[in-house]
Amino acid sequence: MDILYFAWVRERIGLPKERVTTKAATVAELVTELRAREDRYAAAFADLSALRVAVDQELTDFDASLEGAREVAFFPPMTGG
Amino acid sequence: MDILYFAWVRERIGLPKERVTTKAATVAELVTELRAREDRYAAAFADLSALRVAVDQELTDFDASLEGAREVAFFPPMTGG
Amino acid sequence: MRIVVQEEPFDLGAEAEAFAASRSDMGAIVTFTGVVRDLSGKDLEVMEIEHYPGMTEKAVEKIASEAAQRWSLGDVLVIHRYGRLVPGDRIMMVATAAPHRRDAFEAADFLMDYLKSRAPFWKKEHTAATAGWVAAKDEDEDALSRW
Amino acid sequence: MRIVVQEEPFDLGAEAEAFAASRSDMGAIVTFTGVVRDLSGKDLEVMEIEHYPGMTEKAVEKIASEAAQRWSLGDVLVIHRYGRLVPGDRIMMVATAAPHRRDAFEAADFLMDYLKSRAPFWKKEHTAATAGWVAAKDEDEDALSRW
Repeated sequence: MDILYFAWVRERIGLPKERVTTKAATVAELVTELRAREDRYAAAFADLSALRVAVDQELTDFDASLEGAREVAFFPPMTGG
Repeated sequence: MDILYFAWVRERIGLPKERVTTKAATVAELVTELRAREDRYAAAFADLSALRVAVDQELTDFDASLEGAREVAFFPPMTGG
Repeated sequence: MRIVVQEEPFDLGAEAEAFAASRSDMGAIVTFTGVVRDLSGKDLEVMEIEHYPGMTEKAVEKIASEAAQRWSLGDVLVIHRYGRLVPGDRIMMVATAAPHRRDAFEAADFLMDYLKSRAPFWKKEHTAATAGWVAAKDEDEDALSRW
Repeated sequence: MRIVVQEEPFDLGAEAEAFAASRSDMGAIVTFTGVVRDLSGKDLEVMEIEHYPGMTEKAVEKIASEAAQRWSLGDVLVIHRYGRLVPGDRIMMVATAAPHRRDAFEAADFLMDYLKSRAPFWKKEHTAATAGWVAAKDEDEDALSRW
């Protein structure tokens, strides 16, 4: 599964994209795995209310299932327009 | 005093502008004078709710004073834009 | 603030570009353009627009000044044509520039509502067979109470 | 419906003109243009706009389709840039064409509210001394509840 990071999440973790192998069933479980990896991940995922998540390029929430997911992206609230 | 007519008021009365000498103190008094002139005036001024009036190029109402007025215009509700 | 009342066509693209270029310190620019169309479905050939020279310019300036007082605006443009137009012709445009988008949107919306009912223009529709003055709509008068 | 996500500048005048010309049967055309400006007053040098290629196009299309469902529209245009912009540069524009002006205004306003909070763009402000991500505003999220 590809994991993408944008804006300050990308900067804090230090990379825009990585491939992970996971058995996480939901986004929340994936976040728990990522947090446990290294301090920079723990820091990036410290406050989920400051984060948004997209699964296969569709905005969703942290309860979302990862079944069949190929791409998960984490980023701060969007500031388009 | 110049009196101007626009849109169907102009068409009904049959002229765009005329100069009148009047002692009318208000627009309403002027309308009474005009109505008494000829049928085409009576027809144009039959229903005041269908008309608007401007005195010296400022939209106003039929109670408005004509003191010092140089130009009075009668027309239907506007349809700009 | 620029107010133009003219018979000639205007160039929407050039006007929008020039308006936006004049104030690069404004974050939001809204334009509205009105186009002649056959609303009645009776084969409109000509839309004749009559106006009240002298009063028109004053009335439009008053409306634009009112908008500039109510909202934080950097600039306002109003162009309104008169004369004989055909379907597809652009009748008029307004443009607003503001630091914030809500001001730009609301001011443009306000300008349109007021130009519709408070600027001395009258429209007459000509088809091959008939000609008739467009009646003001109650909803256009009611729209003013939004502000 | 046309959606453009690009790094290059766009030509506001040409886009507005082409959009209006494509649908002469629409009575009302609204455009909104967003311009980079120094909101913070700290001498903005560069506004860097990051986006999520692939998702951006989908998200914008979804927003535009939603607008087309809610309002009676003849056409919708959305152009949004990414990359490094400087104050005065135009970031994005939307245009709506509709038979009636209220639809054109509301749809453009709706598009802006949703592009602001639901399209995957992020802004970073660079001054000579600092760089920082622009925080989303509560009021931008709250604006969605208007629709």
